This record gives sequence, C-alpha cells and structure tokens, in this order.
Amino acid sequence: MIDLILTIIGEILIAVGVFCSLVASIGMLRFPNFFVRLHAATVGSMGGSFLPIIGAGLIALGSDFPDKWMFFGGLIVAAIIVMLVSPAGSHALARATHRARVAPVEPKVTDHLKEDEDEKEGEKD
Amino acid sequence: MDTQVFTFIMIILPIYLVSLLLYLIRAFKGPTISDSVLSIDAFSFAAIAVMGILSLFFKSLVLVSIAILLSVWTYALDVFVSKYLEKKEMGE
Amino acid sequence: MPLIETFLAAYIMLTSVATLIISLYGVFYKPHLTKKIISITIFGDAVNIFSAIVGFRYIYPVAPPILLTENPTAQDLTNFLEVAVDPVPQALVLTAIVIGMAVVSFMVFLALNVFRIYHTLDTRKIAEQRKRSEE
Amino acid sequence: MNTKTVISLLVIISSLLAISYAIADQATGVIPQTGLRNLASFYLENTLNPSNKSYWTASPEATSAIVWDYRGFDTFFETSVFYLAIVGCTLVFELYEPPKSKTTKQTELGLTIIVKVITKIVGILIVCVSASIALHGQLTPGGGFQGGAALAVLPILFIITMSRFALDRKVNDTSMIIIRALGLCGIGITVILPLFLGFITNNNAYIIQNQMKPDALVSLPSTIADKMMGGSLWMLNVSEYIAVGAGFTLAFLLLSLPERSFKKILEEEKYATY
Repeated sequence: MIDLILTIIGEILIAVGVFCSLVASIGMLRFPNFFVRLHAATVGSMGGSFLPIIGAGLIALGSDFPDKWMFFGGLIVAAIIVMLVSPAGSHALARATHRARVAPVEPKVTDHLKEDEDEKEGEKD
Repeated sequence: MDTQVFTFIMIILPIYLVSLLLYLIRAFKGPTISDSVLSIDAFSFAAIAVMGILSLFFKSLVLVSIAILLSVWTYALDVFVSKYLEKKEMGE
Repeated sequence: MPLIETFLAAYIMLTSVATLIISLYGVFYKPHLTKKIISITIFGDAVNIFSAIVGFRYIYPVAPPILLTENPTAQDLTNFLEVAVDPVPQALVLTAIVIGMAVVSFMVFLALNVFRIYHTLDTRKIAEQRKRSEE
Repeated sequence: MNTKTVISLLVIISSLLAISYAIADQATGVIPQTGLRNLASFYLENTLNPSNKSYWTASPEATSAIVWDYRGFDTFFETSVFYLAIVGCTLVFELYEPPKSKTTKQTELGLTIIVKVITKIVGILIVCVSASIALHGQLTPGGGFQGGAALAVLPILFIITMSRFALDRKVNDTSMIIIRALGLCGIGITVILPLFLGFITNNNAYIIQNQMKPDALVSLPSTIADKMMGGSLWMLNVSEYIAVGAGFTLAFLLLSLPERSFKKILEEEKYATY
C-alpha cells in the first residue's frame, strides 16, 4: 500500500516537472531579453529539475530494487545540490551581466544597482 | 517495478527531449554570451533530471553519481563566466 | 546477429574515425593556437571513444566488468564471463585520459606565455612580429 | 598551394587510409564482437576467484585491478608523467616574488557573499562525494583518478569566488607541491611494502605485489572488518586521490595569477637582455 502511494506521488511530481520544463524551454525561446529569460530559467531549474529528481527518488523507494536506499540517498543529494546551486549561479550571472552592461535592462522602472555603481565611481574620482 | 512506471517513463522522455532541444536552440541563437550560458545551465539541469529518471529505467546507480558531478560543473561554468564578465581576471 | 546492431557498430566506428580526421584538419589548418589545443583534446577524446568501442560487446544483457557478489562460486563466474565487457581498453583509456590532461595543461601554460610575449595567439601575426623584430 | 599544405593533406589522407585499412583488416578484432578476447577473459576470471587464488587481486572490479595490480607499473610511471608535467608548469611560471592584492577589503575580493556561502556549503558536499568515489574504487566504478578529478572542482570554485589572495596563506604553490609529493611518496611506499614484508617473513616477493603468487607467498590483507579492500588497491587509490587533487589545485592556482605581475617581469627582462 505504502509503495503504491509513494509511486503515485513520485509520478505526479515527475509529471509536474515535465510540464515546468516544457513551459520553461518555450519561455526561454520566446522571451525578449536576458533579464526576462532569468524567470524562465528559474522555472526550468527548480520546477523542471528539483521536483522530478525527488519524484524519481520516491519511485525508487516505492519499488523493489536491491539497494533502493542508495538510490534514494543519491537522488536526494543531487536534488539538494541543484536546489542550492541554481539560484546562486543565476544570481552571479545576472549581477555580472548587469555590471558588464552587455544586455539591455529592458522593462524597468528604476535601476538601483546602476545608481549605486555610479555613486561608487563618483566617489573614486 | 511494475510495467506502469515503465510506460510512464516512456511517455515522459520525449517531452523532455523536446524541451532539451528548445534550450539548445536558444543556446546557439543567444545574442549575448550570458543568454547562451543561462540556457546551457537550464539544459544541464534538465539533463540531470533525465539522468535521474533514466537511472530508474536502467536500474543502475552509475547515472546518479554522474548527475551530482554534472550539477557541480554547471555551477562552475556559471561562476567562471560571471567572474570573467565582472573582473576580466580570474584570480582577483 | 541482428542487422541493426551491425549498422550501429559501423555507424559509431565511422563517426569516431571522422572525428579523428576533422580534429587532425583543425590541428593543421587553424591558425589560432587555442583552436589547435582544442583540436588536440578532441583528437584524444576520439581515440579514447574508439578504444572503448573496441572493448564493447554487442549482446543484450551486457554488464560492466564488476562482480556484484562477494563470494562468487564457479557458476557465478561463468555467468559473469557471459555478460561482462572487456576491461582492458577501459583501463588503458583511464591512463590515457590523465596523460592527455597533463599534456594539455602544459600546452596551455606554454600558450599563455606566448600570449604574454607577443600579445596574440594567431600564428600568422606571431610570424609577422618575428620577421619585423629580425629586420 | 605550397609544400606545407601538401604535406598536411598527405598526412590527413594517409592516416584516414591507415585507420580504415586497420579496421577492415580486423586489427581491432571482429567488430561488432559478441565474444571475449583471451586476455580479457583471463582478467575477468581471475580478479575475484576464491577457488583459485594463484592470480587473484581480491577486488571485484576488474578495471581497478588492471590499473593498479596487473598493469601497476604503467600507472605508476604515468603518475610520474603527470607529476613532471605539473613541475614543468611551475618552472614555466617561475616568479621571484609572489604578487600582492590591490585591495585589502574582504568584500571587494571575489564575487558576492551569496555565492561565497553557497560555495562553502557545496564544497563540503564535493569533498564527501569525491572521497566516496575514491574510497569505493575497488567495489564500484571509480578510483583515485576519478575522485581526484571530482575534487578538482573545489579549487576552481574557491579560487574564483573567494579570489586567489583570500586563500593565499594556507593554499599556496609550495604547500600544494608538498602535498602532491606526499601522495606520490604514499604510492612509492605501497609499492615497496611487499619487499619489506618478504624480508621480515623470509619469503620471495616482488615490487608492487598485491596478493600471493605461486612463487611469492607475501600478501597484503584482502579484507578489513569483512569489507573487501583489495589489498594494496585502497592505499594506492587514496594516495592517487590526494596526489591528483593537489596537482590540479596547483595548476589552477598558477593559471589564476594576475597578468600585471608578469608584465613587470617581462619588461625588466626586455631591458636587461636586449
């Protein structure tokens, strides 16, 4: 009984992940510039990768593998690394792109980061 | 494992392949270097998920450890490119 | 042997040989030193894939060369011999990867020094600069 | 078309013909093959064979057994090649005084604090995963090289996120070359260990011997606390893990030296020699 519940929960998580991955890839292709595409990348990494890996771990736990606990542990470690690493990487990339001014900051109201940098440069001069 | 999970995986995998292909199109098209790096990022995270699902399909633990290493290398790529864009010098 | 497996083996062999030849073309004809180094790494990878393919067996239940039981009987060993792939090319590839890595890192260091002296890695421009300095 | 182009075209076409002829003449064996070669079946049959212990290595993984036991000398000298390549790199980048950082502020070095904290957390995970890969080398796919290559992600991440100057006190070129030499010494000691055992127990013994052979009755312990350790394989794997990790770290530390320190040296040399 508990095996069946684990398998069904895992399959639901994987189905949600597939949907998120497809949506994120379409968004990655259709969005206009880099800072808008960051949203699509977040959907793709957290929804499209973190959830299905946990779902795969639950399916492995609910099946009759000989070493299913090693499967579960490895997949959970992979999920935790993805969860930690993808926001930090996107943050570093976005900040560097903004400071190098390679991509236009297009739909914007104010740009506090640019104001701060201008202030700092003014202090140096 | 019963056949129902196998058929589920067989339905899931082509959709993942389509999304991987779309990420690759953006990686080749991307007007700036950050766009291609971001889409390669998303591509590798989706590939990690595919590896996790395929490890169930083949019942082998090898793909899981490769997935962990691939995620760390993806982070290294991000950090490398952002350091290059920010300071133009790797050591500082 | 089914036809599809013969076709797949021929396909993999042909593509790895084609990769070898294309990387040789890159080593000879690309003027930039970074592209030459990248071509050499591709050459090494193609050779490694080729030798790993040579050790593969085209049978259905195929297994890595690892025994999973701790105290194998004679029956276990014969079963293992029926499914396991050839471990010798894998071990040779393992050592070849590390030696290739050492060679590539040394080449990168030398190329970095060339860049520091000539401020470019294009071999045509380096030749021009040398000619000018000799005059 | 000059002579250089003709020669390179000739080399490319002749190598293509040579490889095609070798494959067609079955130099690589019948492809696609379904059977095993004699050498491969010898290794697979003898790597863990409790009933016939005359050529066994006490390791369930045949690839590790070949790398460190049956063809141990290959791997030993190949590790020396890697060590010499790293030594050559340090000689190419010889510096008389180490470069100093421009700023002393900790916040201006490297990337933002979010990335630094995440890198520290991920670093612990990388050390755990790579150590498990290296220590399970005799049971699962893995070993010293693979573990060291996985550990090499750590210096890249730390140098780039924290900057080279923040790590300089503990992790510098000298300490890395000392650790690299310690790893190589570990391999050397494990290689000579059977000779000492043979001298003490008054038996015949070979260099880099692992388990007992028909004419040399010296063997290293094959199991520790009922776990398969493969005799000398785990010691060699751990030494190789340390050596490869330190070598990669040294290469990345040298590659991340800032350009301005070299500019000064090159200008001085220019005025001195020409």
